[in-house]
This record gives sequence, C-alpha cells and structure tokens, in this order.
Amino acid sequence: DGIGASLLTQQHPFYIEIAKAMEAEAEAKDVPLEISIANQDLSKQLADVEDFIVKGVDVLVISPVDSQGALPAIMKAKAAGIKVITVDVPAQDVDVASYIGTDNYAGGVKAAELMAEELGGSGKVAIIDYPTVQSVVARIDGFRKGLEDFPDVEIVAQQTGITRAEALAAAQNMLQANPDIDGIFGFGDDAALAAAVAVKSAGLQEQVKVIGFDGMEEARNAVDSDPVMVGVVQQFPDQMGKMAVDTALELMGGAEVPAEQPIVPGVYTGQ
Amino acid sequence: MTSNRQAYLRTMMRQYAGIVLSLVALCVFFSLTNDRFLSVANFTNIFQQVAVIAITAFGMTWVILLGEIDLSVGSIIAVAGMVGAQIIGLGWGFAPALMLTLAAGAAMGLFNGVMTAKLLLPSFIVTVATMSIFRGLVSLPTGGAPAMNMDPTWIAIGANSFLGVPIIIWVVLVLFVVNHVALAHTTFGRKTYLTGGNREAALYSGINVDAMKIRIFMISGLMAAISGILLSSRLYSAQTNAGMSYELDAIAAAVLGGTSLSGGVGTMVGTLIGALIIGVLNNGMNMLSVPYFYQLIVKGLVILIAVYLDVRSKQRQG
Amino acid sequence: MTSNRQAYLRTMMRQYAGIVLSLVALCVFFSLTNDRFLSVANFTNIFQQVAVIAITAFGMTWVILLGEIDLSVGSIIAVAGMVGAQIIGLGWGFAPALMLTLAAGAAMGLFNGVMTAKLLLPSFIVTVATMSIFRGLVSLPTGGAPAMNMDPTWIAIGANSFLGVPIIIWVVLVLFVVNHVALAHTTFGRKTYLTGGNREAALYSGINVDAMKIRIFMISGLMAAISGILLSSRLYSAQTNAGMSYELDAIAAAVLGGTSLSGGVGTMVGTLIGALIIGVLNNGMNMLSVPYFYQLIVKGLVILIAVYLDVRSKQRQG
Amino acid sequence: MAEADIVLHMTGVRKTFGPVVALSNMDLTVRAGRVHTILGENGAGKSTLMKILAGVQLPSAGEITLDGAPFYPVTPQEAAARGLAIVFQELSLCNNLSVAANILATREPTRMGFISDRKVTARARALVHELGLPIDVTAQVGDLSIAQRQLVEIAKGLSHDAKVVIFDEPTSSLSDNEAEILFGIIERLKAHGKAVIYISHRMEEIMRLSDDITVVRDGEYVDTVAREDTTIDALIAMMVGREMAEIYPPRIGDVPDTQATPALRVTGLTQTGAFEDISFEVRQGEILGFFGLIGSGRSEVMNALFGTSMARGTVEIDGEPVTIRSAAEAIEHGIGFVTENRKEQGLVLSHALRPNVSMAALPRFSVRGFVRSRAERREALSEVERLGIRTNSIETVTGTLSGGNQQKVVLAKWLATRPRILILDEPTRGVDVGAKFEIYRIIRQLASEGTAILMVSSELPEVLGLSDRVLIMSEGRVSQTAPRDTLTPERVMTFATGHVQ
Ligand SMILES: Nc1ncnc2c1ncn2[C@@H]1O[C@H](COP(=O)(O)OP(=O)(O)OP(=O)(O)O)[C@@H](O)[C@H]1O
Ligand SMILES: Nc1ncnc2c1ncn2[C@@H]1O[C@H](COP(=O)(O)OP(=O)(O)OP(=O)(O)O)[C@@H](O)[C@H]1O
Ligand SMILES: [Mg+2]
Ligand SMILES: [Mg+2]
Repeated sequence: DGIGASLLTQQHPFYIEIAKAMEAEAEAKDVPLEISIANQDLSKQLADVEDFIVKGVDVLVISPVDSQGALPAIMKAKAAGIKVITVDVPAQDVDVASYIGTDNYAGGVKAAELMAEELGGSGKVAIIDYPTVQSVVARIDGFRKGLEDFPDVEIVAQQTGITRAEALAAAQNMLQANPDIDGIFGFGDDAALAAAVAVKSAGLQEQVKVIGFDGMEEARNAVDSDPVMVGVVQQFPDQMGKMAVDTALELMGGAEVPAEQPIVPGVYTGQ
Repeated sequence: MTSNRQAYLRTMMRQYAGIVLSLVALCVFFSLTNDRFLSVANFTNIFQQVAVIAITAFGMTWVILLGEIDLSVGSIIAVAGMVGAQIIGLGWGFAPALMLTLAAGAAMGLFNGVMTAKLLLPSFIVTVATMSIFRGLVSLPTGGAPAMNMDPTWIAIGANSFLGVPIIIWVVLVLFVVNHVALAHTTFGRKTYLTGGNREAALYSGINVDAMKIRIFMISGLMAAISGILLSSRLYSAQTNAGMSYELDAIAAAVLGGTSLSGGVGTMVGTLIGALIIGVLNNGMNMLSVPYFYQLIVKGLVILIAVYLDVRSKQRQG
Repeated sequence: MTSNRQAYLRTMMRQYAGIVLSLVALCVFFSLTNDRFLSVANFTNIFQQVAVIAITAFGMTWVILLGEIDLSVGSIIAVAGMVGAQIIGLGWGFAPALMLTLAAGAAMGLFNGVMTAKLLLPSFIVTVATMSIFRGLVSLPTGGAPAMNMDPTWIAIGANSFLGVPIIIWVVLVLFVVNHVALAHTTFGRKTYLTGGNREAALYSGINVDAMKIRIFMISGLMAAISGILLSSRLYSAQTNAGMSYELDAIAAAVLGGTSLSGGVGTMVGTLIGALIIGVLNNGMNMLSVPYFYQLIVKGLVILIAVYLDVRSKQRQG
Repeated sequence: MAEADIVLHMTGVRKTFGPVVALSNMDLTVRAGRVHTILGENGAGKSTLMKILAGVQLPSAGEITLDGAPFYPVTPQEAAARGLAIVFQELSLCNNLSVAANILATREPTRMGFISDRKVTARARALVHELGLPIDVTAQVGDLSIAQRQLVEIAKGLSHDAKVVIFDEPTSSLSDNEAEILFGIIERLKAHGKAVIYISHRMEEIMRLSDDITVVRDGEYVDTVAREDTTIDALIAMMVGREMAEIYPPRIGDVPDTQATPALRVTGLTQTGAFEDISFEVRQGEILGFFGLIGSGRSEVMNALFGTSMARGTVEIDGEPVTIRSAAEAIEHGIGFVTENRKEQGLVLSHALRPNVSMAALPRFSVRGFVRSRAERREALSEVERLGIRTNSIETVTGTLSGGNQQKVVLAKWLATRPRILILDEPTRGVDVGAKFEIYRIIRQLASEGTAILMVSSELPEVLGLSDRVLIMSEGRVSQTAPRDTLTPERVMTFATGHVQ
C-alpha cells in the first residue's frame, strides 16, 4: 500500500526536484512512498510498474518515458485496481485519474516570444534539440510555431545535444558554420548553459542571446549573472511533486480529482 | 557408463557451482527481506523482464563462443520493433510482419557477418559501427518518435498466456532448448566451439570458418529481432531508443554464465542462469526499494562477486 | 643509416596510409561543402571537442595493447569531475582538488587492475561491473544533480589559452608525446607489447604480467580522470551523466588507429589520428546541419570505411 | 670426478598439477664443463623439471642446490640472476615483434632510460653472428618458419651469460645443417666450462653430444650413466622398460606396382616466391619422402596441395584433374594433412582430446547434423590405445599434455578421417623413440592398407628409413626424385644443398 512513483530519470535536476518534493510531502502527510527510476528505458519503466503491482501500491505516480509507450504499464496498473496519476509527461490513448504537468508547447511559444523580443523582431536563431523525448519535441514545436509570428526571425540551424558536452560541441559547430547567429534556444537548462559557454568561447557574447527551458537554480543564477543568458522558461517541479502526492492522497481517500492539473510555465528573465 | 554419467554430473556441478550459488544466495536474501518476492506472480515478472536479455544473450553466446562480439544487438532490437510496427501499420497483417521482422534481424546479422568474415574487419569495430547505423535507421520512419503497434496478435505475445504460463516465458524456454541442443549436440555447435578455440586449426580441419561467422552473426541478429518483437509487444509500441545498452547486459549474462570472451568456452545453460541473476537482482532491488544509484553499485558488485565465485570454483576443482 | 630511415618512413606510410587517407578525404569533403570548415578557429574547435576522447583513447590504447579492455572510463570521467567539484566545494583550493582527482582516477584504475590481475577475472566483465559501480558512486554526493565547479583556475583549463593555443590543446599534445614516448621508447612500453603479444612468453621472459596489468589500468584511469577534468572545466560543472558511452568512442579511436583488440599491435600516433577522424566527422556534420539520425548512420559508415581502408592497405603492402 | 665440479644438484624433486603427477621423485647431478642429457618418454616430466629450474614453476617437494646453495627460483629473473639460461621446448616468442626485440626482451639496452632500437638491433645482430645463426634480426617473428623461430628461441636463451644452460628439445624442428650449428655452440659452451642440460629424443645426437645421461621414467629417476658406458639400445631399454630391436619397421607387403594409376599426380605446381615447377606422383600404398633444408618450400607445397594456399599447376587424384581451394575440399577428396605446427594449425589446445580427435572427421561422427557422441568416444579411445597417448582420459585438455603426446593427438585426428592420401609434415617432431616406432608402424600399416603417403621430414634417417621413394627439394625446386635404395645420406645431402645439377 501507499504510493509508487516511477520517474523517467534521476540524472536531471528537474526530476530530482520532483522526487524531493514528493518525498517531503509524503513525509509531511505520513504516507508510504517508493520511487523507482526508469533511466529513460521504457521497458525498465514497465518492469518497475510490474514490481509495484506485485508489491501492491494503491496509487501509481508515473512520469512516462514515452507518452504512447507507457500505455501497457498504465493499463496493467489499472487492471490491478491501482489509480494512476501522470506527472510532467501525459499518457496518450489511456485515461488516468489525473495529469499534472507543464504545458510544454505553450512554454515553447513563450520562449519564441521572448527570443523575438530580445532580438528586436529580426535575426537568425539556432536550436539545440533532443528528438526522442516528446516533452522536448513539444517545446521545439511550440518554439517554431511561436516564431512564425515573427517573419524576420529565421531558424538557420538545428542540432541535437543530449548531454551538456554534446550540446556544447553542437553549439560551437553551429556557431562556426553560421557566425551570424543572434540567438540560441536550448531545449533544457543543460543545452542552454552549454550554448552560453560556446558563445563565450567563440567571442560572440555581444551578439548572441541564449534562452533555455526548465529554469532550475543553476540556469536562473546564470540568467542573473550572465548577460548571454537572457531568459529561461521556468517549470515548477516542486509544485508538481507536492501536487502529485496530495492528489494521490485524495484518490486514496476516495475523492474525485480533476483530470488535468496544468501548471503554467513562467518566464524568468532575472531579478 | 554409470561412472561416465557420474563424471558428467560432477563436471556439471563444477561448471555451474559458482553461479548457481550466486543465484540461490540472491533468491534467499530477497525472500528473507521481502515476503512478496517468493511468489508465482513475482517469478513470472522476473522471467518476463529477463526474457529480452536472455534471448539476446543466447544469440550473443554463439557470437562470443566464436571469439567475436556483437555490440549491435541493442540497435537490432529497436529496428525489429520498428519494422514490425511499420508493416502492421501498412495493414499487411501479423504473419507477414512477423516474418519480415525476423528477416530484417537476420539481414542485419548478415551484414555484420559479411563485414567481419569477408572484409576481415574486427567484429568489435564492425558492430560498434552498425550499432550506430542501425540506431540511425530505426528513427527514419518516425523521425525519432515511437510507433504504436496495436495489432492484437502482436500484443498477445507479450500479454497472453498458454497453459497458464505467459507466452513470453514459453518463447524463452523454447529458444533456450533449441539453442542448447544446437550448441551441445549438433555438428554446427561443435564447429562453433572448435572455431572459437583455434580458428586456424578449424580451418585446417575443413571447417568453413567464414560461413560459420556469417551464420552465427545471423543467429545473433535473429535472436535480437525476436527480443525486439517481445519488447515491442510488451510495450504496445516500437521505441527508437529501445534496447539501448542491452548489448552489455547480454554480454554480462553470457560471461556470468561462464562464457569466455576469448572464444571456445561456454554453454547456453550458463547464459540462462547468468540472465536470471541479472533479472533477480533488478527485481529484488526494486522490491526492496533500493534507490537507483545504489542499485547501480550493488549490481556491479554482484556481477563481480558472481564472476569471482565462478572463476574460483572452476580453478579449485579444475 | 639513410636507408634505415627510408625504410622507417616507408613502414610509417604503410602503417597509417589507410586512416590518413580517410582523415584527409573527410577534411577535403567538408572544406568543399562548407567554406568555414577550413579555419584556425574551427580546427581549434575540433581539437577541443576531440580532446576528451583522444586522452581517454590514449589510456585505452595501453589497455588494448595488453589484450585487455576498459569499459569503465566513461564512468571514471564522471567521477573525476565530481571529485574535483566536491573538493573545490570544500574550499581546499585548486591544487589539492587536482591532485585528489587524479588520485581518484588512478585508484579506480587500480581497482580494475587488481580485480583483473589478482582475481583473474576477465577485464571486460570487471569493467562492465565497475562502469555501473562508478556511475552509481558519482551520483551519491548530489543525488544525481550536477555539481557546479566555478573555481577560476579549474575553469581556466578549459577556457584560457597559452601562447595563443587553448590550454586544452596543449594538454592533449603533451599527453600525446608522453604516451607516445613511453610506449615506443621505454622498457615499460616494450613490456606492454611483449605481454600483449604473448602472455606466456612474457611470463617466461620474466615480465611481471600482473604488475603490468595493474599499472596499465591505473594509466587508463588516470587518463580518464584528466579527460574528466577537462570536460568539467569546459562545462563549469560536474555532470553525473558525463562521459556516458565514451568508452566506445575511445575504443573506436584506438581501433581506427590500427590497434588490434587481440593485443600487441598499435601505436599512439594511430590513436590520435583515429580520434581526429571521429572529431572531424562530428564537427563537419554539425556544420552541414545533418540531422541527428543521419549523423548516426554516416558516422557508422565512415568508421567501417576507414577501418576497411586501414586493413586493406596493410594487407596489400604487408 | 671431483665434488667441486658439481654445479647443480637435486634430490627427491616432485611436482603435481592437481591430480596429475608430472614428477614423482627426481634426482640429478650436473657438473661444469659437461653436457648432461635427460632422456625419457613423452610426458616423463623433463620439461616440467626444466621449468622448475627456470623459475617458471615451483616444485611441490624436493631439494635443489646451485653451487652448494639452496636454489628455489620464484621468477625467471631470479633464475637468470643465479646463472641459469634456458631454451624452452614450446616456442615462447611474440609474433608481433621483431627478432631482435624478442631476443633481448626485458634486457633491452637503454640510453637515459629510453630503449635505443639501434642498439637493440646491433646487439642482437652481434649475438646472432657470434652464435653463427642464419637469422635476420630485423624480421618480424610472425613471418618466420617454425625452424627459424626455433633458432630465435636459441638466441634468446643464450642472450645472457649463465653457468647452467638448458636446451629443451632444441633440434626437434631443425634440419641437420642448423643442428650442426647448435652442436658447435654447445661444444663452445662446454669448453668455457658451462654446464649444459640437454633434452632430445634423437638418439644419434645424444650419443654424440652427451657426457652424462640421466634416464627418467614416469616422473621418476631411473639411472645416470656415462656415455662411454652405454649404447643406444641399452638407453632405449632403460627408458621404455623393454628391448626394441629395430626403429624402422619393415615394409608390409610389396612395393606398389609402378604401372598403377597414381593416387596423386602433381604437375608443374608453382607458387611465386615459394616454389616452382613441382611435379611428382605417389601411388596407393606408397610412401614418398620429402627431404630438404629449412625453407626449401616443402611445407608450402603441402599447403598448396591441401588448398590452404593458392598455386598454379595441375593436380590429379586417381587420374582425375581436381581443383582444391580449401581444406574442406581436400578432406572431401580424401586428403589428410598432419601439419608441422601442432599448436597453431593442429590442435585446439583449450579443448579436450575427444573433440580434437573428431574435428576433421565430423561427418563420420554425425547423423543429420547431430553428433554421435558414442561413436566419437569410441574412436577417441581406440586412437589413444593405438597410438599409446599418455593421458588421464579422453576428456583431458590437450594443452596440458606433453609435447610428444600432443603430436600423437594430431596424428589421431587425421587417422580418424580415414584418408586415402595422407600428408605428414614432420610427423614425429618431439616424439620419443618408443612412440616414434609406433608412429612408423602405423604409417607402414596405413600404406599396406592402400593409403598414399607424402612424408615431409627434416630427419634424414627417418626419410631414408621409411620412404619407398624420396623427393629432394632445394630452394623451391625438385632437385631429385629417386627410389630409396639408390640413395645414401651423402647423396641426399648433396641434392638438398643444391650442389649437384
Ligand atoms: N600445466 C599442466 N597442467 C597439467 N598437467 C601438466 C601441466 N604441465 C605438464 N603436465 C603433465 O605433466 C607430465 C609431464 O609433462 P612434461 O611436459 O614435463 O613432459 P616431457 O617429459 O617434457 O615430455 P615431452 O618429451 O613430450 O616434451 C605430462 O603428463 C603432462 O601432461
Ligand atoms: N608462416 C609463414 N609466414 C611467412 N613465411 C613463411 C611461413 N612459413 C614459412 N615461410 C617461408 O616460406 C619459405 C618456405 O618455407 P617452408 O616452411 O615451406 O619450408 P620447408 O621446406 O617446409 O622448411 P621447414 O622445414 O622449415 O618447414 C621459407 O622461406 C619460410 O621462411
Ligand atoms: Mg618436454
Ligand atoms: Mg616445413
């Protein structure tokens, strides 16, 4: 009994924050909570959920490795009479008790608006992406869509940079190929922070503006102190984690909960 | 004859003493610390979770026995799922999808085999390269997004049971028996051992070493494709990052089971036990809610200890 | 003497013809397709990006020459960055942090070496296990989050230049020379070739094979730690997932450079060229905005072609 | 003889490997300035004893003294430092390095801590020159023939100064020319007052070189005799435990009809750089000996016949022209090939004896792809019996057998294919006298059953003792083919050295 949480990674501050917030709330409300980490591997996530079912948890909190791919895990849990809450990444084609998460697409649009504003409505932009993660794909889609309103802002390059080191190399090489880049959008804090380093090592800090996504502490500090980092779309993992545990408790108590509990991302541009 | 059989049993005991001990010790430990561990439901879980690694490891065992290595199996797992999903998506139906998926697996193995045997490239580097190539290919149809595969028969493989036992477990057991018999009792298996033991001597004894290599990489590709089918069936979808780094788990299972990376030594029985050790360990630590990073540490330590026990028990008695 | 030198040059040509050809072909292709490729700034980029792989590959070359393998280097890279960040965090200052980081790398290598040499476990499985163990350890101080390391000297390594050349490049060049000289011109290097060529013969010649193994795994750990320092310096932080799967790139660099995975054959020159091929390829494809999945495919194909050219040029002339 | 001459002395030395007793009770007294031969059957424990002296293995029990002081070397360095040099039986060279690097391994001359390759080459060249060995020190060892590697092994063993020099079967892969060089070296060592321990199965050279001879049987000391006080027959009797009248058994039945279609006819076989225009024929039941000096190309011809290397020319089997492109095709045509290098081309050393015996004849031991293990076991047991292979069981790992017994396993493997044409390349390398006789008897037997036999050998007595006709090769060409009874050793040597046209 209690809550079982299957999170998609533990090597990202965003998820560490969610896990911390959940643990703190579970402690405060005195409810058993177990967390397992799927390490971006859907079959590990399925195995984790199966193990939760054997252990007999009451509520499953899951941040799917993949919104479609989580289907069998969620169906198995539901078939075993377990209530399911999705966090951060929604599940497709299956109803869950509640979804708590950032609207990534909207966040991407906000990033585009900020970028256009910083560039004064015209300039060349590069993107660092991570094409196999859907929440990231939604951000990039939102960003591209958002820029459509600014015809003078042109996307000249898009490369993949999953880890910070890869993002750094990708940013360096894009800047080398396109020295007239004015802005870089990184799909996450890591990508943006790496891009900022690349900008400085290319000596382009007067020219290039970097915008990130996630808004963890390190990135917010960078926005405060580093003129290259002009802003970051901010998610609120602490709220998400707390809300997930509270919702789980309500479900355990038999209460009704809203099917969607969106958390609107903010835009952080410094103090 | 009796003394022969006894000698055989003694050899078996000696051969598997170390890893069987490790497996039993793990099971005892987990059942003492968690009362739900020792249940039919949980053992079904373990077997299902371990199926993909075990089957891939069967194929890997052939490759390693030959003194080669196949690092591309993780990518083949992903390609297989994607081929299946795409063909189901075209509406061709289950049987053609299954056949073409298996054929794709064998074809990727064929590519590895030909590169290794005919161009004389080291299999390590060939399969590092094809690991990257196949991983790139898998993403082309969907641009990196997963492809759903809701074909009812496809899903049934991972979800249904036969005679009360999940089909996945049947598949593992049947493939185990087939691979074991082929390795231990056929001339093909014998030639594999001989070629792995001394390639040149095998060549001089009339064994077509190149053909062996090609066939065995095809077996490895085929086994990986079957793993890919099971995986995508369990997940209702083909993930482009499916099977990532499974090659290491498959190799670890084979080596835990006593397969020597220099070729010529190893058995399917050992590989199955090796895969079960990995499965029991993952499952048991989940049941105990061991935090993720500690799981990594414990897993590494258990592998070290199990291999050590294996090596030592062989030294002692050998 | 002149004829000796000429013979030497011919050997060199023959030895590196295949990969030098590959490297030149790549450079020509990229400079034709992108006019900013052929610039000092870009070659600085390439060298910086390739530094981590190259240095790790230097260590890996020793290990492979001995006939062993070290899959734990990627995790050691991460641990090194984390140790540095933690010690800087304690306020002990740059020099102690540097020393302790290097010591940590050597200690992890020592562990690998002792397991391999003294417990007679295969290095593949030992380092698969320690890859997992070290990756678990790296996350313990921060629970998986990155640790900032803003020590000005630490950052300067990755950001500053000396005589107009980035310090990182100096580090690569110095380590290249040191490793090359040690391998080609010292008794230690000679013993490495002897042991990798024929372990038993080395034993009979009185070489302490166990001690060689331990020392060489320590070298590999040390090189990985230096890579970890450079990486964390360039990123201002220690990432817990740093260096993931770099072991494969390092092995690929060494093998591209003509190092034989069965031991006894290979050079540091080859490894450096191999690392540069990988670096030029990544850089060039980024500059051409090749989509990610196509990059994976092209990278695999280029590795295959380069190794093929290498093998063929040796067969022809050898 | 004065006690002061005694350099090395041992009593009750014992060595076991798990259940295997390699040495049970060994005594030995070696004196300075004398050649002390150790004689014993394959697997008697000779090499094991030498490895103990060389610091490669530790004795399980027993006392050893060197110059009166206890001597239990733990490492090869320690043994070398105490004045011991050894030429190992099983080649222990690194194929990836040059001859010079191998000879001076771990003793490379350095300059300020760095190896000077020039000095390595120069010193190795000087040493090889001094020893009078015909080897190029800059060649890669991997490119050398077995015989040349043996010479390198000798140079390596003699690369440092020593009081006691051990030679473990140094001539087993040498032809007489090189062997003569070695005997000269041994004479010089003796003259310099070194103690030489010598192991060989060639009785003629033992009688020529030795001063003292110690016989070992089943790991146990039998006796030590002075050369003057004994004869070959007496030694063999001591060693084998019975009398042996004749080493070369007589032919069974008549020499085959010269009119019959040859089982194998080769015309104009040529491989550029290795051999040229080789023509010969061999009939069923005939033994054709191939003699020549090292590197005369005999092994290359055999490889070409067996399909393991390519050559031009025509090959006919039973009058039908055939093309053989692989060992598999050769075996299908009924050809068997006992290769000269048993470690590399002959055996899977890590595997048991049983699968090694059946490996070239798998179709005989299988039905519909499944191995018939009972038939396989029966065959292995009967070959062990027939060839007198000294082993615990047919499941013993071949790598742990003594060298001579490994050679018999290679023979067993090819006998199991029931070949119609059998190529034997140095079939008795490293085999003891008793076993040699057995092998010769089997060769005779096969011939009488109609097998055509090509026997390459560098041992002249063997070639002359067994062949019906002898083909002599010199520098890749056939310099003479003649019936056995028209040849004398001197005539053969003149053809082999190419001094007659
Ligand atoms: N490492 C080992 N493990 C097990 N048995 C061994 C090992 N080394 C040697 N033996 C056994 O010890 C015995 C003596 O072997 P050894 O090589 O000393 O014989 P040998 O007298 O040199 O024979 P040969 O004349 O054939 O060279 C043999 O029965 C052999 O099988
Ligand atoms: N493995 C090898 N690689 C390269 N060259 C070789 C090899 N083996 C033999 N050779 C060379 O081929 C030539 C013919 O050697 P081969 O072994 O056929 O002669 P052989 O008459 O059988 O003499 P031996 O008694 O040494 O076997 C020699 O010059 C030898 O150096
Ligand atoms: Mg011997
Ligand atoms: Mg020969």
